[in-house]
Amino acid sequence: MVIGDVQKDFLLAVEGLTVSFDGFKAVNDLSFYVDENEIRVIIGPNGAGKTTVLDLICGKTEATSGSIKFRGQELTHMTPNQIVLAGVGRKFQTPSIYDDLTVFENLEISYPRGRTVFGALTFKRDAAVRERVEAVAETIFLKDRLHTSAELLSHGQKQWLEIGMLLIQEPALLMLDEPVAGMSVSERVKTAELLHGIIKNHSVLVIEHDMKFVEDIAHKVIVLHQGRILSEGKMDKVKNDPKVIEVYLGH
Amino acid sequence: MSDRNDSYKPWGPLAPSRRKLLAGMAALPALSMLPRPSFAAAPPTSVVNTTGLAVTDSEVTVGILHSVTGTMAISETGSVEAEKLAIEQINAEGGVLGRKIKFIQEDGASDWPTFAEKAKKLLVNDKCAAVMGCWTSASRKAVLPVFEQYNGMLYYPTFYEGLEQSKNVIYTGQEATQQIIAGLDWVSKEKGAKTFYLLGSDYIWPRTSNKIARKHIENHLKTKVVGEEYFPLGHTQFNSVINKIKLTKPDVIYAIIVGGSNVAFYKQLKAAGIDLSKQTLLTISVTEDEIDGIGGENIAGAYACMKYFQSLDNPNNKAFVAAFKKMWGEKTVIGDVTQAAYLGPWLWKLTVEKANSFDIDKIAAASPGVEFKGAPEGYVRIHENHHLWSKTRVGRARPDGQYDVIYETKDLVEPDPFPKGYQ
Amino acid sequence: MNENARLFDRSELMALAALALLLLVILPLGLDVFRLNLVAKYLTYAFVAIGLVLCWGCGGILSLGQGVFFGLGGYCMAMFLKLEASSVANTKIQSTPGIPDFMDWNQLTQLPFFWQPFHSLTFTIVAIFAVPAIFAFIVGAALFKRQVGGVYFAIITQAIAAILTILIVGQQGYTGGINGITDLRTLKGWDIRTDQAKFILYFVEVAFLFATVVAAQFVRRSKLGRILVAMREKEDRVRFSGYSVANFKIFAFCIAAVFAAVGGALFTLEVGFMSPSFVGIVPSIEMVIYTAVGGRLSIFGAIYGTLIVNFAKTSFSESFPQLWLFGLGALFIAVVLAFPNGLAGLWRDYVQPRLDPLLLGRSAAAAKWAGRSVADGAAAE
Amino acid sequence: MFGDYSIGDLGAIFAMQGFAGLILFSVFVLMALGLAIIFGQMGVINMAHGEFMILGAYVTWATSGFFQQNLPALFPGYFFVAMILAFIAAGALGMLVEWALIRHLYRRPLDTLLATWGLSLILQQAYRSAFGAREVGVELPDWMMGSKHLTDTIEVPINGIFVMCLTALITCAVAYVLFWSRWGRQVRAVVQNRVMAGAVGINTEKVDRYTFGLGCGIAGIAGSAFTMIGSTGPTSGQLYIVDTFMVVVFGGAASLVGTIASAFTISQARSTLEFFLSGSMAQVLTLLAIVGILMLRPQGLFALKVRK
Repeated sequence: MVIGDVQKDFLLAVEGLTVSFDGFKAVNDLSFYVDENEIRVIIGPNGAGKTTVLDLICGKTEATSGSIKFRGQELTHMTPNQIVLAGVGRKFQTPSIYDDLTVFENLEISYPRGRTVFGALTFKRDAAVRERVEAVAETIFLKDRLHTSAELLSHGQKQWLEIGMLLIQEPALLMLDEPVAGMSVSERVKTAELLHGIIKNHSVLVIEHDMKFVEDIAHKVIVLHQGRILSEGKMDKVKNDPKVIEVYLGH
Repeated sequence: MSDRNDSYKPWGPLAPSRRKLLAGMAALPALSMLPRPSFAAAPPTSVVNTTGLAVTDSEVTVGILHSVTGTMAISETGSVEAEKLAIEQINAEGGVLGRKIKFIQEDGASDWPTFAEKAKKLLVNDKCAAVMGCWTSASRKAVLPVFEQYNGMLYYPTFYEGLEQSKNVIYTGQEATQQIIAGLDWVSKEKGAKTFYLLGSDYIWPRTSNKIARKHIENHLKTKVVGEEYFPLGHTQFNSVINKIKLTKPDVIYAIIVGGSNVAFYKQLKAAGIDLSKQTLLTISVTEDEIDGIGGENIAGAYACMKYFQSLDNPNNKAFVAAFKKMWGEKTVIGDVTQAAYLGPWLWKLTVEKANSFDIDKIAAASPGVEFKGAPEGYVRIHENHHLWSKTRVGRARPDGQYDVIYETKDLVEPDPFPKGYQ
Repeated sequence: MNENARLFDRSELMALAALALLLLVILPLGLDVFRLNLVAKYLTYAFVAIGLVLCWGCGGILSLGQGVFFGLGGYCMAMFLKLEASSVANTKIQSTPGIPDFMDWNQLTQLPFFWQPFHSLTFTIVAIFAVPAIFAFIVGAALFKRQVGGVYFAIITQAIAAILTILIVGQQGYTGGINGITDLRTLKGWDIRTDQAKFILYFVEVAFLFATVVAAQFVRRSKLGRILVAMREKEDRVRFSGYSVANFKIFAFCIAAVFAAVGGALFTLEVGFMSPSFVGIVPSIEMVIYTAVGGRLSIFGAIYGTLIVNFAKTSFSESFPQLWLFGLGALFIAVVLAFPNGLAGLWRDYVQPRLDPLLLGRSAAAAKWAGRSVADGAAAE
Repeated sequence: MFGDYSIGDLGAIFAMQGFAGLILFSVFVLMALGLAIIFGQMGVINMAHGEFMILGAYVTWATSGFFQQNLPALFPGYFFVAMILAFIAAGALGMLVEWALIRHLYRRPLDTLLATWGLSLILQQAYRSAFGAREVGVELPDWMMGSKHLTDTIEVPINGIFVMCLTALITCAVAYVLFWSRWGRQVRAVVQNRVMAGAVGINTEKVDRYTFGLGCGIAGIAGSAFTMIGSTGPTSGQLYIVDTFMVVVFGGAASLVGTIASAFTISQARSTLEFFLSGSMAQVLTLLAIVGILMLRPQGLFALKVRK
């Protein structure tokens, strides 16, 4: 079920992707394509394989078979850090930041310079770094907390910080795993605003449960169920798909 | 020259109450007036101590340096006990050159650098006139440069691999050839042994001893070694080698296994159906001390070859065993090394009296030829090479953990730490 | 907020000065040569402890095999010194003069090939750094590239320590066996056994120690240091921020190995011998204890921890040999349970807040504590 | 090396060598089982495992002394009593340790390793103070020593058979407890999702305590059994540490089958190598091989592949 023009250069092309854990196929023959500047949302019930798909793309889990092409580059045999260098950034489900470091240092670590051992040893915190970190901090509403220990941030702020850590990497594809989970209403509004700002010049792959939020941002939606695509397309179409209603939205 | 060393604690054992302190001071002159057996008056300190050792008119300090903690504490406890007994007995007889022996005990903690550190302390800080100590070869090797550099005197009690000789050490245990050759000759003659299987823990003493044994077996007895094996210290699984022994059926199993491995080895040997009343096993590493842990019933029938057994039947030994048990308890057993450790203070006393001086150089020079007739093992004499002339004996293990002495060499065996033809 | 530019911040500079005062003035003046030599021996372990601060404290990589590297460095040094001590003149009673005594006892008649280069001091010095670094690189590369970490890494390093000990003990013709390499005398003709030499060596060692402290501090202050901390906390996050986590771990492990090796080499010089009893599991874990007691995150804490535990061991084990192990065990449990940041943590939490007002004046101290960033806090721990 | 022997001899030797390997296998399983439960189910590294084994050995020694003194008629059977007592003693101590020490450290596995090392030092010194520095000899009833003649050349040590039966029995019991009993289900529930298990009404603290106790108790039985083949002294426990850990890690910590398979592999490799090489080299080579294989397959032999 190929959607769109086959000839077109996709940003991300996933084809026949399968992974099995001791015989259990968490992701089963999955294919989908993401365009440049597209916002794609993956939804589905628990255990549908959503997070596993992100794991596969960013190299955390090795695929059993299938291919993942990013701008024509095959990702399945690359190490996680090579994938990042290729331009894929990923945010984890639970906020994954460094509690013992300050906000500034958290962001600085993601700054795309000095990523080798000796690069890191000789890394200098120069004006360019500082400006960039401050700019990103402003975007994620943490400008006045730059020198606070990350562990003192609220849950929502931690989520923003991790998003900021992705932004500073300047990835071509952002993958976000439940970016608004566990946020208060006001934080959620702010996050939506943040994401809307970001996605203007990024391609984004999002996992989210919050339907309101999904409707707000999604260009296209994929519904996963038991490792397979149940339905795919615009939110309106998916929302009215009887199969989807049965396994997911109906609950 | 100072007569008092800061580290002295002449009042040490007395309680700090004023009355007792006074009593102690009053007792001191009386102490020096105790009867002394062989000489009328103690020679003046300035004569017998020209190098600044810790010798006063009434006291002389020696060091005891063994492990009382760590893995070696098991083995070294007996040596400490024997040395303390000897010192007490010497003091009861009036001391050395009219001076009471006071000892400073240091713990080597089963750690070789600690031995070196403590040896240096005993020599440099405490100025000990002699040190009784060390057990393993490694600890002796660690302290040897210290004794040579600071010119101290070490009395080393353990049977060991030889290949060493020092002005600053008296070796009161047997070196390898003394212990090994007589035993092999005996087993070859008495048992008609033709084939030998050599076993050992994997370190220098068993390896060197087995090397000497192999040379003797092959070159002198013209018989055969059918296997030679080493196990890491602390090894507990011997089934494979026991199978190999069953396969090769040697006339003699020659075992130099030490420490906890012994227990595993003899228990597994017995469990595998090797009956030591039929299969000859000769060991040079299992003393009565080790049998305590192995269990007499597991090793009964094995032969051990060394210079001393607790069951030795002579008046010296009877008195020694009785005194030892009186001091350290009825249940203690006395092994070869314990007895050798007991010789240390006595040999030193005899040498000092022969030299009429505590000076290390004079003791080192006077040592050769010093005789000790009261040794539990019988008469011993110090050789020019600072080892002891001693008899070698073969004992057979009884189920109660003692040995029956069944053979002893007719004459004293000459110590030969650098044996020609065995290197 | 320009802490990146300076290698040591104010409180660390004070700690450095205090340490220099202690090691360079107080101890040499207050102790006789014998005690000073003891301090020198303890300080050699401090090199290992500093390495563990980087590798374990910052990077979260617990190695239970640091004794291996201590031993490798020590053996390299010992091989050189032994060859010098085994001149033909010194060894003429041997059947093969000119080779180390233990080789002669084991019927070797010529020097094994891997001993040959150790005639050269230059080679030896290079080897002290290179051999452990290469070994650590191989072990680290094999394990970290496959994402073996945490407990598994600890157990495997422990097994490596066991293997190396058995090998050294078993191959006594080449290594001196359980006795080790003993009776080392001179370094390029300079007798290292005299009191004067010990005195000089002590200062040489302290110089090395400060060099190591500076090197370790440089690593910690660099972005690499922060990445190590980040890795300890959220390894995946670092990986998916574009870093090869394995390479950073290998680096931390290698540098800890090199520090340990320098300590080992100095140990050989100070004590005059090297033996497999420093390679095994027990000494390796003891070295971790020093670090834990001092504070696993603090370079200075590690040095003090090493000194204090060793002093306690020496004096306590003399007076109460029975109680010593109870004390050590309890100390260890207490540190892990109640004071995970060790002495340095106690100092930071209880002593320094009281000390600062005295030293800095009240207002300055208050300002300092109010504006104190956590990065500073972590660094000063 | 086989030139001089008849086929029959060789057959007998290979049979006995195989049997020696099986005994070693049983010993490894006994040693590793308790540790595998604690490590696999709780993620705790118990460096004091060897000391728990030695506790079992000392209990056996004390029981044997008690029977000799007071109940000489029942002496042949004392060993069974001793094993039960060893289990209880080591298990009780284990639960105490869990309560006092381990439960504070579940989030810090590396720290459990250090804390239990401290514990092992304390236990060693406690044994030394209580039982003396020397090794104690445990006297065994006669029926347990000696061997059974199968043919003229093949002899099988009885204590070897005993250890093998004991191992089989304990393995089955552990498997039953972990996989079929209600309690075992609780343990596995806690392992998989502590919060959820707590939420559905499982007392996770109690489960932890009993799991740790069970692991230590099995170590106690192992120690009791080892009095038949090894030594009992304050520091004997340390001899077993490296081997035990290697068995557990090599097997893939979370898996009971893995532990058994790894014990089998290592024991067979070791005993075969020992036959052709010296004991030292056999041990070095086996350890090297394990480290090498772990580098290639870090998750161990039988780890499940799951989403981390």
